[in-house]
Amino acid sequence: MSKTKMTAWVVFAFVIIAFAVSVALKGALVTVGAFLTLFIFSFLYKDNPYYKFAEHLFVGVSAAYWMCMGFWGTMVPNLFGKLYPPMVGGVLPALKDNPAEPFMIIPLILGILLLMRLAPNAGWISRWALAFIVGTTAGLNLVRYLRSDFIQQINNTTFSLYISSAAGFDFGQTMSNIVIFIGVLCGLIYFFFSKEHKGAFGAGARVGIIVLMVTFGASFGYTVMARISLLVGRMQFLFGDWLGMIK
Amino acid sequence: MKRTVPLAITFIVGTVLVLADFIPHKPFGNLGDDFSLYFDIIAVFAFLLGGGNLIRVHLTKINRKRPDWQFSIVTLVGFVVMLAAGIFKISNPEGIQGDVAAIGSLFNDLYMYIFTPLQASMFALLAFFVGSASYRAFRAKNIEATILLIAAFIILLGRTPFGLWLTEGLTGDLAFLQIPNLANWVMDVPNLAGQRAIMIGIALGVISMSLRVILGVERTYLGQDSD
Amino acid sequence: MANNEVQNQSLIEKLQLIDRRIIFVFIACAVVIPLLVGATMEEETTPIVQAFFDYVENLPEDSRVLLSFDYGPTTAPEIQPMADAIVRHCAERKCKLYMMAVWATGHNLTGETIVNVLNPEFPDYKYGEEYVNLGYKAGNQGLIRLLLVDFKRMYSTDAAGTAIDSIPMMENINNLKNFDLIVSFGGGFPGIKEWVLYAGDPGNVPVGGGCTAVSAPLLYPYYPNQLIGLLGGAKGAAEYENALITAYPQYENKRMAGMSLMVSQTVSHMVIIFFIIFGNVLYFLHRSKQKANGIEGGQS
Amino acid sequence: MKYILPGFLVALLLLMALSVTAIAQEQDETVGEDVDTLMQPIEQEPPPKPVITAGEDRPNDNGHKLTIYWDYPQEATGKIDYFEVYRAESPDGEFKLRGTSPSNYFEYFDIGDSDENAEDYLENDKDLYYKVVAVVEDGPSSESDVAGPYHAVGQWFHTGKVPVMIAVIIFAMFTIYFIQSARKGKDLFVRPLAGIEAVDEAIGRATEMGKPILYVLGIGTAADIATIASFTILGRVAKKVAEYQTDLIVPCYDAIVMSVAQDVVKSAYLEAGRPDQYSDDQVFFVTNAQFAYVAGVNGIMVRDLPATNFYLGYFAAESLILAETGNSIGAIQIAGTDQVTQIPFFVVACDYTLIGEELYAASAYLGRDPLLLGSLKAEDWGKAIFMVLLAFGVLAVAFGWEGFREIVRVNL
Repeated sequence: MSKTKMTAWVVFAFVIIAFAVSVALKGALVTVGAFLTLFIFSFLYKDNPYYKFAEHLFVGVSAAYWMCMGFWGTMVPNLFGKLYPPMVGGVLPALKDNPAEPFMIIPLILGILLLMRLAPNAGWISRWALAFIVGTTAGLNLVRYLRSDFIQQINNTTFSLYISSAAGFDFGQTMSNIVIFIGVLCGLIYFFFSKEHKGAFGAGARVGIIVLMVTFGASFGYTVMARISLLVGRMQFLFGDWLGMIK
Repeated sequence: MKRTVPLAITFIVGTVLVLADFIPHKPFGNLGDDFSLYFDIIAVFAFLLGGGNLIRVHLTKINRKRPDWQFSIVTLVGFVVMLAAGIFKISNPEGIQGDVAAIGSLFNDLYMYIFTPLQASMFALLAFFVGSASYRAFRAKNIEATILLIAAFIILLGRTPFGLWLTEGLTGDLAFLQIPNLANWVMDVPNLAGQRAIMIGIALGVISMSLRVILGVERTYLGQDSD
Repeated sequence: MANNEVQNQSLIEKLQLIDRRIIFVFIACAVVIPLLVGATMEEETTPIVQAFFDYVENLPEDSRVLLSFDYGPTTAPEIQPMADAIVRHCAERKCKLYMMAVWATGHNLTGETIVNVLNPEFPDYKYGEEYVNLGYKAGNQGLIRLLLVDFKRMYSTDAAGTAIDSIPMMENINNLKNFDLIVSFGGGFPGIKEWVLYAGDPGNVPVGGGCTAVSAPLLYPYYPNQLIGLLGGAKGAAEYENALITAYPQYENKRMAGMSLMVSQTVSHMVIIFFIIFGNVLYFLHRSKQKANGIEGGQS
Repeated sequence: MKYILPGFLVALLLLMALSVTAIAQEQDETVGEDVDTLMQPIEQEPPPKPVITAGEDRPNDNGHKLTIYWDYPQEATGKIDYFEVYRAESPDGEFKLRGTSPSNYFEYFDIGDSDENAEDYLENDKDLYYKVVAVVEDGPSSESDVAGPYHAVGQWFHTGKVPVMIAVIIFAMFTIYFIQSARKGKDLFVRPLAGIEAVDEAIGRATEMGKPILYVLGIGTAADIATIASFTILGRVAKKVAEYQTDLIVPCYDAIVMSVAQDVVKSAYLEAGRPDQYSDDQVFFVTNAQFAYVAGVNGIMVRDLPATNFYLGYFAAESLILAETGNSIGAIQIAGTDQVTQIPFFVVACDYTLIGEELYAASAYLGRDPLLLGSLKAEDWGKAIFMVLLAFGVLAVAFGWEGFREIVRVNL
């Protein structure tokens, strides 16, 4: 047996023993959670069989989780329950007496069309369902974005550049408003595709890039905190709930 | 036929939904919500495709003894156990009529003690990666990178008592230069301007993309007439 | 990279290519050591938090406080300390606590506060008389709007399924206007903003909130007209805890989650700042050395 | 001609409504008198009566909703606890409690259900009568006269959305115009985008190194515009990959996205003349849980060691986990997303990032399809219009014309 293989077996034996001891001392539930946490964290060192185990388990469990949620949360109440309520009477008695909604046949047909791609020669028909989905998205988004992100943003950015308060001219606020106004304009210039970034236009685009860089740096720095608290939460679980070293 | 019908469906559905947005009257007013509900249902049918594909991928891996095939067994076992627990509502305190994720059911236990710790741990990896990414990327290599670095640095410093301590001497008219104040200003002013410019660009992109899809100019998602 | 190349590298070059695992170790230590040592950081209470504290402090005995747990496990480390501190404070003031959630994930977290804070620290608090857990209801802002009109239509039972009319403390609750204070924990959607817009403003009920540091800036504009106060992130929680300790010295030796989270966050920020400075110093040393050697523009 | 019958019906309805109202008021008056004479002397003075002033249909909706307004003496608001609002289908019918309103709030928004079968259904165009009670919890309350009939009506056009309507028309016209002129062969300039230019180089590098290419479509569904944009880019990338005979791995988060991606890649291989090289194993489903998906993709990265990673589509918090893992294996990374919060992480950790709108533009760039390029021109015009409106708006505000902001407001 090679040396690396030996080490691997020693580590494996150690993990098994530690797991058994932990189950005996702390109970199975918290132990499972703690070991899975450690397995995931071990990825930071390098890829290893323990991470592989956690990863593969996670993939399997999560895929089934969403299938079940989709089945009981959407398929049963919203499709069967609306199409033919008596059918779900056994599992959702509350819906039994609702009137049927015949229009729900549309998603049923589209869903079946989608599954047709499993059939060898009728795969193309699944595109009808897809066309429906994409058409819906396009139609909804077209108006929604125009409304809330385009027109509403004009409204939000239309403010006075000259601010005076009770104490007189407010230099700080005026500067801030000017920076926002110019920042938005130059940021937009950067996004022009069909005009070369040259001359005055190019200068505007340069300012635009600078504004974007400030945005990216600031957003990044700002998020660090939230990410750290996630880790604190995990560490509290490991050292507090599991090892009992906190408090 | 294979290509025209889908394009026609997209065109009709898209146009009707655009118009429906301006008509509150029945049945148009609810059309957007109705179609979104249809989409949710179709998505559940797609879960069957996904689950089937998952099983196929991992069975192939096991069959052909590809590298790490043993772990595919873990995936399949996890999948099947969770699926059975959920679909048959195993050990659900209220039986088959209970909520699928009712407390005390096997499904909820698997969720609470396997799914949740795994998810939280993956999420927590981010704390480490923000560290390594900022070490590598925040270098004053050129003007853009320097600005990125300065903005991030001000915000980070503004979050620690260090920031205040360094600049406590600046009072009166210069108080706005105190790092915590500066950090707030960077967040509220240039950051806002940049975000807004990006948002407007995205809005225009979405609008244009949606029009292209409705008009049938953008059609890669439908594939070619290959089969 | 071939081996001999590595050997030819100067110390500066080697340091510049520092293994990221070293950074990982530093960050892990920055988080874990303060937790284990039990270090806490006192935060001077700012007006926006003090206003919240004072409001609760001045509530008469038996005031009715509605606490809505509108967050999930991922933001719990930041928000749970606030919920704990405010529940403690309300219990000290002998308020009646009505707990609910407009987030499905909030239900389990309500349980955590009850089990970890309320039951052990206030054993006299009786379920159904001094506190009740109403659980989660779907409907987002629509739910809030309905509660403003008719509370019991949506909550016909509590979380455990007990009929609402058999719970003594629910007797005089007809709608949200019967509460003396509404507190929402969580800055997502639906959250504090929806409570202000759909309950606080139309019903004229005071609303206070606690949210993650990331969402706090979006909510500051509501203070002081529409929000009596706001706790933002670990800092907000630590400030509230500080105010609590000042007013109730018996908590002086109690471990306060917000104050210790604050230490972990601050130390981690310091570590990241240190590495950014370190990286840049190395980068400039490297560049000036390259310039001296006549190599221009080399970047590793 | 065709208006005669409906006109007649409306007139008839109006007549009926008027007569019913008249009768109702008469009855009400008599009832009121009865009550007055029967009223016994009481210890506590009842508060003043509210007076219902109007019951209006809420504009711009599908009906089923009404707002009731009433007057109440300001000085008396302190004496009462709250108002209760009742509704009936006829003046002397059964009045049902609809809800309450705070004592200082003189209107009530009656929201009925639009579903015919719901308990709370409020029928459109039906006569409805209201009364408002000023409630004193421990004393006598006083009740307003019955008012009505009021109607809830569904509208055929949302007047608050006029600016949106105009904008939709303008954009559609621009897009169609520029697509048409592109079709006629007019040459359109587009400035270079670094992220796009790098695509060829990145694929070439993977080929040289004999390593695969990883294409991540993000965690969006097929209904996200970012995902649709990513499909088009995937098509171009897959075609190049097929020409270079490199391996392509596309792990998917959503099953519909997977099936579309399979079609797209298959078509691209066919177009490149190598249909035999395609296999469904290249484009596969991982799982549709955010972090489980990341765990899986991370695993693929560290085991298959791709030389080039594409992250194009919708991304959330997982963006940095992917980008940092990709960086640790030394891959060239090209990213793009329309999620504003995630762009900074990609900018920091990837070699090239398509920022927001650039992701959508990328499909046009890669294909050099004149029709798609034409629509980019229309986008630029949209930006120009935005900038002009913004400048105009700031000037308008500076000269004290607040009306401009009202024009660009969407009333929902």
